Amino acid sequence: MNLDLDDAAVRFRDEVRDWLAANVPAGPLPGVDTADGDRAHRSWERRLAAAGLAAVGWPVEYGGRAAPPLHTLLFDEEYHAAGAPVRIGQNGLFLLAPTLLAHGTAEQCARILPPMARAGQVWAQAWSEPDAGSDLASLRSRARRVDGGWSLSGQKTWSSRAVVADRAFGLFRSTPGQNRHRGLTYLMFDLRAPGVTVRPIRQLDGAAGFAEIFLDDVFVPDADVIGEPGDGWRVAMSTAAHERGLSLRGPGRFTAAADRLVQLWLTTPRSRPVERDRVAGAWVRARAYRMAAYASLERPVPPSATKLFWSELDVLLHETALDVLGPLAEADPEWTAGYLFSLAGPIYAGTNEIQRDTLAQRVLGLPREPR
Amino acid sequence: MNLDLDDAAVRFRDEVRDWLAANVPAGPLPGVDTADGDRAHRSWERRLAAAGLAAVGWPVEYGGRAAPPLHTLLFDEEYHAAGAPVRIGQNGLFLLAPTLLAHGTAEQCARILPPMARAGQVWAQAWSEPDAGSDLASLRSRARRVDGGWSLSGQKTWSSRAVVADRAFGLFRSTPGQNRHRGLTYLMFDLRAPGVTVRPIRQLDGAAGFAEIFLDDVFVPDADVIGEPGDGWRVAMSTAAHERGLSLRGPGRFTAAADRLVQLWLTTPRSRPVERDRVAGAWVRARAYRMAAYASLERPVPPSATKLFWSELDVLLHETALDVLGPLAEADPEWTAGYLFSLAGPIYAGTNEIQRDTLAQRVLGLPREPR
Amino acid sequence: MRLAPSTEQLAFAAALHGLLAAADLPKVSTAWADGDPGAGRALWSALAGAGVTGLLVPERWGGQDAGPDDLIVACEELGHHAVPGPLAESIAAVPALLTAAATRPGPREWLAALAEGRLMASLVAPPWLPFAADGDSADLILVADGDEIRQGHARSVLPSLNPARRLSEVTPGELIASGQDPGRAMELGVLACSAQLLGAARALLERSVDHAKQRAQFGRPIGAFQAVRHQLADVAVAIEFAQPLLYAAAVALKSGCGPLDVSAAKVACGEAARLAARVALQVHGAVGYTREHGLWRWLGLVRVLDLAWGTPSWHRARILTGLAGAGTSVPEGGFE
Amino acid sequence: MRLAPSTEQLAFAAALHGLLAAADLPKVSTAWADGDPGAGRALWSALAGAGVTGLLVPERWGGQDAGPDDLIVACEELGHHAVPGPLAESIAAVPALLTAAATRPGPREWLAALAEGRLMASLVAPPWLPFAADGDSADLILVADGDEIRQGHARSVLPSLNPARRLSEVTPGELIASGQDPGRAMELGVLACSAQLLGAARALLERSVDHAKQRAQFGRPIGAFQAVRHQLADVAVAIEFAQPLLYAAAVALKSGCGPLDVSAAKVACGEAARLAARVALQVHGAVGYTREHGLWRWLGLVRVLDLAWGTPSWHRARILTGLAGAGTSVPEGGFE
Repeated sequence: MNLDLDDAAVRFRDEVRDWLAANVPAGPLPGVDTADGDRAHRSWERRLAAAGLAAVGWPVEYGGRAAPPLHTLLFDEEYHAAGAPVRIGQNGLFLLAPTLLAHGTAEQCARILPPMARAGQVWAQAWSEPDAGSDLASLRSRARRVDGGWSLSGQKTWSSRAVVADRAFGLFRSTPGQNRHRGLTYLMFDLRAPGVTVRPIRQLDGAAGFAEIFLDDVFVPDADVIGEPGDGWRVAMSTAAHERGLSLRGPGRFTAAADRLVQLWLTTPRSRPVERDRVAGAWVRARAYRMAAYASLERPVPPSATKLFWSELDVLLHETALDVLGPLAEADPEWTAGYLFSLAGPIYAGTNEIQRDTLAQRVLGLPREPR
Repeated sequence: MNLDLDDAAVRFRDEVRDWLAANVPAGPLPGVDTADGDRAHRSWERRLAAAGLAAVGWPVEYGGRAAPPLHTLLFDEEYHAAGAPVRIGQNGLFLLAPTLLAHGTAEQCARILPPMARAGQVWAQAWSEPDAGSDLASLRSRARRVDGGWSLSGQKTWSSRAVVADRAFGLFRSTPGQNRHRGLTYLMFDLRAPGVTVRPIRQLDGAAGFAEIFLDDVFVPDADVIGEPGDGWRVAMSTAAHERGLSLRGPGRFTAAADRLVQLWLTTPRSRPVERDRVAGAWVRARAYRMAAYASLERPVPPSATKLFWSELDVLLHETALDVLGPLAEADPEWTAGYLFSLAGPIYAGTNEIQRDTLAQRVLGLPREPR
Repeated sequence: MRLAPSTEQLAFAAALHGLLAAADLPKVSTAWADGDPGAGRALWSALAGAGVTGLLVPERWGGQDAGPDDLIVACEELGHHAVPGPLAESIAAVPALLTAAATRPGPREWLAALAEGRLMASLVAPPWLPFAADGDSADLILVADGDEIRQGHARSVLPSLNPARRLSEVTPGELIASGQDPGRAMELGVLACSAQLLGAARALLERSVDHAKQRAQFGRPIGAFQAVRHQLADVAVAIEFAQPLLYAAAVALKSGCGPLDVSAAKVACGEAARLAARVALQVHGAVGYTREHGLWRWLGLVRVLDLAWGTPSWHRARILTGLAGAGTSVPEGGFE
Repeated sequence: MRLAPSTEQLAFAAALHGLLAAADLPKVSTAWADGDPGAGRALWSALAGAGVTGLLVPERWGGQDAGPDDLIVACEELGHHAVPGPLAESIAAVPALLTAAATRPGPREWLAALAEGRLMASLVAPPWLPFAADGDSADLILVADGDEIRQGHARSVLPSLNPARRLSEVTPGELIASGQDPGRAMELGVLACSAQLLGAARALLERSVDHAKQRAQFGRPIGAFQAVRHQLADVAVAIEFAQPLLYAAAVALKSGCGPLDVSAAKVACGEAARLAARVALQVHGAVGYTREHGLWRWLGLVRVLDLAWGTPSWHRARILTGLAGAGTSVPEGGFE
């Protein structure tokens, strides 16, 4: 057991730290789901890409550095510690890209990843449907075979970033007779194509963070199928593992928030000892998540456990911060925004109830519940 | 809304308080599951009965005072506040007696209740079986029709007080063909009758608090069936409501423990603010349980909610006390004994998992889980 | 010995429920959140007609001169329907403060206007209430600081975590009264706030149960899954055992004492409401996270009211101080 | 960068597991609880043969001179099998204390005897360790108070919440060393205790999962019910994320620093173990509450070790003191 960084890792971390110190905007950018914010965030991504920092773990030919996973982890920590902007391209970078690198063709990777890294294309997810939430396998949106490709019809919902995104990826039922996990195909489609309607949905905080997508005979060429037609569930589950796991939620977000929470507690005039316990507890958990990330470089952590842990940690961090702030909390824009965002964590990317079932079955080997 | 006691209630409370102050033994009695303890506790019950305090709510002819439910509540509070001995007759007093008063014949009440009040007879429960715990309706012990009565065979387990008790009550399958809730009969039997073997089971704390009961052709006269043969489930469920509800666990036990916890916390040299939150929280819950008991005189509280609340409260009270005591906790006999006892609360009288299902279905009207 | 509402109180609650159920609260709240208090003020007038706004106003100024027990019956309904506005302020604390200062004409006029529903009042009372809730639409803002009551003047509007609540920073102005102990008025505010929280908890549970019965996944209503039904059962238990504390606090305040019971009620009602809110969102899933669905009206209300009128931490400290007996104070932080 | 055991460490753990699985621990523990330490002492000799008792003893006195990383590998297995005895004392803290005092012949002899398994040692270190665990069967009791180490003499035996643990009150005697900072020795004790807790948590989870697969009610294994499986999932998550903190603490101690990481490990391993114990009992039901079933061996161990070697509260305070930076101390009670 040895935590020392090798020289290459130290050099990389220092490079990232210096670059961020020199480049992170002083104030917050406009909201990512507004037109101004869209421009500002894409521009920020281009600067990251120009510095070779958009996706350091990717192969060099797609805009990465072929850096080892440790460097991705170090980048994540430095990025959040520096308070750098939210990644507008995160759905593509952290969810679609790993799927493409695992299941996509070389042509797809070469065509899609470089513009993704420069935020020339921003991606949305298109998984859930009105009647297929926790029970994703009951989805009904269809992909019908047509000349040279597929025609998509149906309705997707809770699609984050769909309001500003250029393209989307998701699962569609391509073999009408087949049920549940069978006969699904993983496809990418253009959100500006004819037949696509995007309806923004206002969230608790008033922002339009997600949307419904209505698809009416939307053409998708064969080149935009990932993996084999009909094999979509298996392909998608590898994305799901990324979504639940460390790719989407690196430890940096939580360690940075835990450090802010400790500072808040230390500097609150009448520090509340009742919250002391929870402040220390939240810090310990954020540290645990960080150490688990390092440990996962050698021994993978089950994605269901990761999802449960980070989502509950995020709620704990923000609930505790509000309690430390007391009656001043409601007027604190930063912590309240983080709080509202944290509340979504136990719901999206597979509810925590589903994660517990998955963990019980796959990790603990407990019998499946009769359904 | 009005909490003032009427004159009769005040007089009664004062009588109980004075009597207890003059009569409660100075030191603790020997353990109730030992021979010495058995004698001492039965002797204490006789003194209570002589003072007319064994069961104040019962009809006068059976040894009670026909006092209103409020008086039973006041007695319970005074009893625990005075630190009086555990009631060796509690299974009979709080579980069997309400069933007899509701479903028994006058002959049964007249024959059974007076000796119960004087602890001339101590009762054990005989519900669970090795394969029928949470799923009580799957019980298999049989009652076979014989001349003038029934013959019992089978095995009961987790029978508290069975080691020292004289008699027991429980459910037996009297119609072999019928399944689950049907064809069960509620019977009382003599633990010293031929064919009965009682095997003590050592608990966590080393004491033999419960036992297995093996029944091999044990004769029970018709006079000892409660309610109609075959109608046992319905009769038993009224006992279950008592067991889960306020009859078995009056608020006195918890308010007394909460007061002791607050005193412990106040007098611990280095009072721990982290525990402050939980100490206050536990006190609030004990108070809530007390107020709910008063409120229940006008509006019944669902027994499942009551069971969930008192069992979790008892664990909270004792876990908190151990944490306040810190490294001294393990050598504190009183709090550790209470702690171990509290851990059984979420298990017996229907596990808390079963209670949540019951509450969801009966109180909230949620659909039953497919079984 | 009574710890339950009387027949008259049950009828009052039912009437109020009818009024509020017919009032299109989602629309009222959305407009209120967008800075348009018109519909909310109309509802305020209707509540005055039902006798709500004048509950604590003495009869000679047109009020009901009612007790804390009537107050919680009303406030539980208001919380149940997530009525926006500075309710614990206008209905509970401010009338009590003004009544104590009613030797002067101003307070008397305000009391009459409160009872008639012409006036809606807010309150600043540091450190409990650092901002005036809905100070931009309130006709009167009081500032209670120590034993002085002043009139306050709203400055900027701050956004709140609760979208249907608009906070104002306030500059203290003219002296209204001094030498008055605001204690009882503040206890009444805490009580009203606790009742709102309990009512909100109940509404959140009801909506969640309805959703769990209707929403199907994996071929059955999600309420058939233990993962869902057990969370809802825990909420029901928390509500079941918070309610008697609320009633006991009202009884205690009625007989002129009761800080211990008021604090216990605030802690328990806040806990029940926070649990109900977390579970409601989890049971609803993404749909509960939208503005289109009505859940947001209770979610923000609960999180904010739990920290207002004394944080749970403050109330716990007060309980232990009370239990420690004369001469011992348990500071918010415990002993060191 | 490594936060996982090496191949050698995995082999060491496997060997230890084999030894303990063959040792009939239920019998050893029952006898130990009844005051008959014979079988426990025989096991102690076997552990010496496996190199456990001399892990922290310098090589020149017959030990392994191993590091904190080897220590946690061993102690996790000991906790996994609920081995009775003063383990964190004998294996971690006492050898470190004696090594610092090894300029004198007594401590050197004790070190050699520890490594050979001839000696089992206990420790009193107020306020963390007010009693000597298993002081009646220990051959040596040290008392660490401030910068003085004395030999201690056992007085009466007190019952413990953990039946397989016999506490002695101790009278301090001869001075063994003074002017030594016991800090590092105590950190090693905390680390060993944390590893025991994590091992115990893992064992409790494994046994509970097995039980949930085998025990049937309502016509199916109880592990098919969400009410059961979700509790077990939460235990698995707690263990999964406590383990990296334990490893990180060992790494930090190895490089000579690490109070923050040691405290984090103690808090997290204790939380995981307490949760595992509560869930294990609930999943087992009444059978887990009996002495006949083996669960009692872990239940008592966990509850007691969580409060030993610094309470969770103490460790949390130390973490915040460390984070507050130079010159600021966060007392156990927070600021007032």
